[in-house]
Amino acid sequence: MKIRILVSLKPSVLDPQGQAVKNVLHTLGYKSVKDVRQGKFFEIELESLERQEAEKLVPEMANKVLANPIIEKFTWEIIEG
Amino acid sequence: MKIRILVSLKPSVLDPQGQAVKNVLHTLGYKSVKDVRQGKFFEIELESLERQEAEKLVPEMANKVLANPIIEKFTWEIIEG
Amino acid sequence: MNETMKFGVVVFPGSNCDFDTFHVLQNVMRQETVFLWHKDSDLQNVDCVILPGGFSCGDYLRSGAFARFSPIMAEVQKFAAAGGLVLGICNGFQILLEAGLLPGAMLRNKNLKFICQHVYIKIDNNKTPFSQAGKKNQVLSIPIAHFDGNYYAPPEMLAELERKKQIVFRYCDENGQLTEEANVNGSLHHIAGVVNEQGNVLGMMPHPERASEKILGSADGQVIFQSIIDYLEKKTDSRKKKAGRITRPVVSPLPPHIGNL
Amino acid sequence: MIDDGTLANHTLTRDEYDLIVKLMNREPNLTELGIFSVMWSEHCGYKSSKVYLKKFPTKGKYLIQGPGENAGVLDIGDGLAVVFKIESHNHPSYIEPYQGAATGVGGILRDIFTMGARPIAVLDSLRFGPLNNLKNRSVAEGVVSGISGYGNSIGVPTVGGEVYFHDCYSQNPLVNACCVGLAKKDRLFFARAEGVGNAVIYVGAKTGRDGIHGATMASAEFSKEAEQKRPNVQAGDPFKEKLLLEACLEAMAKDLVIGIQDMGAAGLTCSTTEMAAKAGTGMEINLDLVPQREDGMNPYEIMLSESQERMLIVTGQDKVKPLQEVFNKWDLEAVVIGKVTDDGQLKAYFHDELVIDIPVKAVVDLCPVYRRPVEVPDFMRKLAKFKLPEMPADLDLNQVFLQLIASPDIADKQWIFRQYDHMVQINTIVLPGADAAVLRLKGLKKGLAITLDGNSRYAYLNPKRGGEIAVAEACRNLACVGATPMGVTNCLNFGNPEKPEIMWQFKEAVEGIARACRQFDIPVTGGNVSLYNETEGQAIMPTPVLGIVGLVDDVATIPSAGFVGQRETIILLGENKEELGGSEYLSLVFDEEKGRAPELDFTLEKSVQEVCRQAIKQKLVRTAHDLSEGGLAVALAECSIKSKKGIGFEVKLNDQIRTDALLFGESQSRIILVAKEKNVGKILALARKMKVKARVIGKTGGKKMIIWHKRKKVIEQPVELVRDVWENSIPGYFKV
Ligand SMILES: Nc1ncnc2c1ncn2[C@@H]1O[C@H](COP(=O)(O)OP(=O)(O)O)[C@@H](O)[C@H]1O
Ligand SMILES: [Mg+2]
Repeated sequence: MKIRILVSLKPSVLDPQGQAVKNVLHTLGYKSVKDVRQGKFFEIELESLERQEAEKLVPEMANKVLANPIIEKFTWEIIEG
Repeated sequence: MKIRILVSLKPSVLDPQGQAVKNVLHTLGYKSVKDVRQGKFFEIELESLERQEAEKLVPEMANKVLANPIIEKFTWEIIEG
Repeated sequence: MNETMKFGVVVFPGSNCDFDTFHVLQNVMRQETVFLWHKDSDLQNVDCVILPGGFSCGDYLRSGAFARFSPIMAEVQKFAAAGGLVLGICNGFQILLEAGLLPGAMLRNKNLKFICQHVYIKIDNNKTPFSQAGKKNQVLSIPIAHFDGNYYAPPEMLAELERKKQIVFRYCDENGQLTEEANVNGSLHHIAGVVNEQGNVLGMMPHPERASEKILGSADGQVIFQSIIDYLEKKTDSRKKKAGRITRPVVSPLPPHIGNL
Repeated sequence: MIDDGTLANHTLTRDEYDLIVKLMNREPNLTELGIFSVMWSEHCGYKSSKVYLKKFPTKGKYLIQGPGENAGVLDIGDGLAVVFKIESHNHPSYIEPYQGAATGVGGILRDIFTMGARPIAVLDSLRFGPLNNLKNRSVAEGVVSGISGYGNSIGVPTVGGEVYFHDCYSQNPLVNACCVGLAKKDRLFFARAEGVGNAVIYVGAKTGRDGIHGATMASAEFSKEAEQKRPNVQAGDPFKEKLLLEACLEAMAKDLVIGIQDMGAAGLTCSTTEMAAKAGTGMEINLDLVPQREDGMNPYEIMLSESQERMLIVTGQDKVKPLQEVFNKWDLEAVVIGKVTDDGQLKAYFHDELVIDIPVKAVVDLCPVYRRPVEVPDFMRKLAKFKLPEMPADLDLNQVFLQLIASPDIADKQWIFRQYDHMVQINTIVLPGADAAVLRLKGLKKGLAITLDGNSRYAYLNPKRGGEIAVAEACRNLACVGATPMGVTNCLNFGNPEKPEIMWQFKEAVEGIARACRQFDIPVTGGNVSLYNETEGQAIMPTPVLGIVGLVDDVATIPSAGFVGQRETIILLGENKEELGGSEYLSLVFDEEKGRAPELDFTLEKSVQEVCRQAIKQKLVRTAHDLSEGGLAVALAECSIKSKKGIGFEVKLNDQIRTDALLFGESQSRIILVAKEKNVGKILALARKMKVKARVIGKTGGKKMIIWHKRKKVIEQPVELVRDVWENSIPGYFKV
């Protein structure tokens, strides 16, 4: 099974990286860009796992390692299998 | 319209970050983790745009600013509107 | 019971200020100092644990995110819980945050660049074991070198930190003013260093070990190390009043960083 | 058989191919051809440059190891040795600025620690196109963050370097990285596969398909199809390298290493053949045992991969286990992949089949050497005919002064070096921004001074003089911190050597460098040649970059680069001549890059430097700064800007030359010394003794920079304003 976890800064935390990207896009003339938020994602291949197990495991991994709950939030989805 | 662009290293390019995440997950006992690739994503809010226009614009922005086509690849999707 | 005072510098793979910290403690402050390997689970009876700067475990994901899972960190947790002194410098601070030993988190510097330069910080609380050798509001010149030093805490947490006087150092200008410009990385409330509620765990982004010898441009960093030494000395002294002078290790003339240890 | 297309892809000529067949006594297979191709590439084989490099002096008082090893080595006493080398990573940095620059740093670091030295400093010499162009900015931004990303994490301070901007680098940026290491003199390691039967061990990262043919790429011009070369770019992992560094040094300290070589350009190919060739042995390896990152790699790919963070070690069979223990401690692989043999062949097996069987000597030592045709370029005649434009009567010198201060070539480079950790290892006592970086040696009185220097405008106008001046100026920078030059490394960045004009520039520059090194009595201990820096037929200006290491006897005597106190006396060593050829002023104000490069009198240059050094040793000097781009006015301004308190100056001059030449001319062999009143006499006496023209030109003090010429106030600017212009110029380009 392949899952994808998206981790990004909480809305309450300023995202200067997203801002910088927005500025560059504006400079290049992409005026329709209204807002940019940046995050990181992980595509994880999991061996022989039931959906249920994954539903327990993934949030655990995310909370423990992949995201820092003080500043970040995450979402995840199954993308294969 | 809100879109999401996922940028990650091409499969042949060394991804030390993904490797490192995998190792830590293993150390923590998540043995079912077979492989991890890491990437970054951008959520962009676009003002009053037709789907068609977006289909032209987004890949252009991605190639020019968000991804380095030499070592990275990207995919994108509309997530709202 | 300890015969003499002993410092331990933890070496994670990727630590790169471990030798520097060791050098200052042993050769400048003249204290017995040992390295503690991250895979070990023995703190070798040290009186103070220092987590040095660097890029522990590559610092992939988030700075300090992986190092906290090293075996030695479980011991550091216990040590801290028992009141032992723990100092995290730069990456060490980030590790303490990730490990939950200190409150808050680090964001990327506001200019999105690595910043290496001398900065000024002022002592906001000189009642901690890490700052007692300094005066309240004393301005210190100490360099920083980091990518993720933009301190963040949610509003309630921040208020709590202020109320409990846990903010030990703040970025300021030469005259101690908290100007916007002086806060180079964008930290909330200019925070450069915080202590835990109990007062025995401190994290700071500036590198006192880089400012402990005149020839490096500033010796202000000694205030931090001297504070710890004074604090520990007093503790030991009260235990064994008549033990006499604390023995000092012999200083090797050659730098410890040639060849390997 | 092997057709022309295949040969062209391997940048080998038919003649070279015939030679290969002769040396092998048979036709090579494709993998073997690939091996010859990289090893005989310009980058590894030095086929165009070798005949000239021989002219460098390679003997000297401090020398332990000259050219021919991974890095040069100098004896600095107290049982210590300095190991240093410079390397270019130009092509990869244009294709992928971040990774290109990062792996450039990674590569030069390995060259240093492979010799048993701990890297203690990195310096970088950079050339970009003008910053008013977005693409140039993004290359500059990527390169700087690449260097910072790699150097910072591995914990080696980037203590200095240089950067210039010119349109000739828009399509061909230059990224040269220099590394300095410290070793115990009696514990140096060499790239030799000694001892038949000894184990050959692969350590470090796994091999992937990255960077295949990187060396050949660095040996060809760029074209529109450069895009296609992109997959050749390698990605680096500084964390791996840090582990590799610690593991290697630990293994060496435990005496577990006999020979060792980094895998840089041409990877496994280069390390196996060179180590065997240098020891006069052979090697047998099993490619199936090479740790691989990707599936289905073939022998060609495994041999030619330029994956980073790998080394090859030769050691006794009895040391294999303890060696592996050290590497495992650092979470690294150490795999025996073969053994040393006595037949002078490199033999490699893959899936039980012998796939490579070539004489190492042929690969390493018998690369054809060319004496390519040379010819003075046509444009030289035009350049020489040039007459200085009249100084316009209405020229506002104050305006010109500020314009020069704002030129990115002269302005503050903090935007760059603030991104570099330049203090880690706590040895850096003269930080970036001064004439030379100085490192203390813990526990000792003495220290090391290091500088990188090159001025391509002079080299363009007169390649020989350009080479000479680069050496002289580097030595002058060292003199300003009181250091005595000990040894040289150099990176020669030029265009396509198959063009006779380029080859001429190269030959001249090398002769200039060689002559200057002889004059200063310092050996060249190594370096690097980067040719084919051309895009679509447009070559860069010749850019020789010199890296020179010097010894400071007592680090306590080092003067400051900025003014220290009020009312101190400013002394000028050397002479102001009416020389404007190749100056920043001429280029900026008149848009001319013509005329004659400044003259250089070695006797005078050496004396000026000696006076400076002596005065510093005798603790007479408060501030020392050499004159270079922008001339006297800019040098004085820099002293003022770099004074902590913004101390101004007032200088009065009466030279009988045009005012613009006096203020902004770039005559060589000049240094500003600042001293307390009571020491002025002593300095002037020193100068007299060494027949150096020296005079008091003014005093420090006030909040303004003031220069008089023949009783006319020609410059008057507030220090604050000048500093502001200087500090904000480069960052200004990067504000979105
Ligand atoms: N410009 C130069 N001046 C002197 N020696 C040089 C120069 N360029 C290369 N060399 C020497 O030639 C040898 C081979 O260089 P190179 O192939 O770049 O080594 P490496 O593979 O370690 O990078 C080295 O000893 C190097 O110092
Ligand atoms: Mg090498």
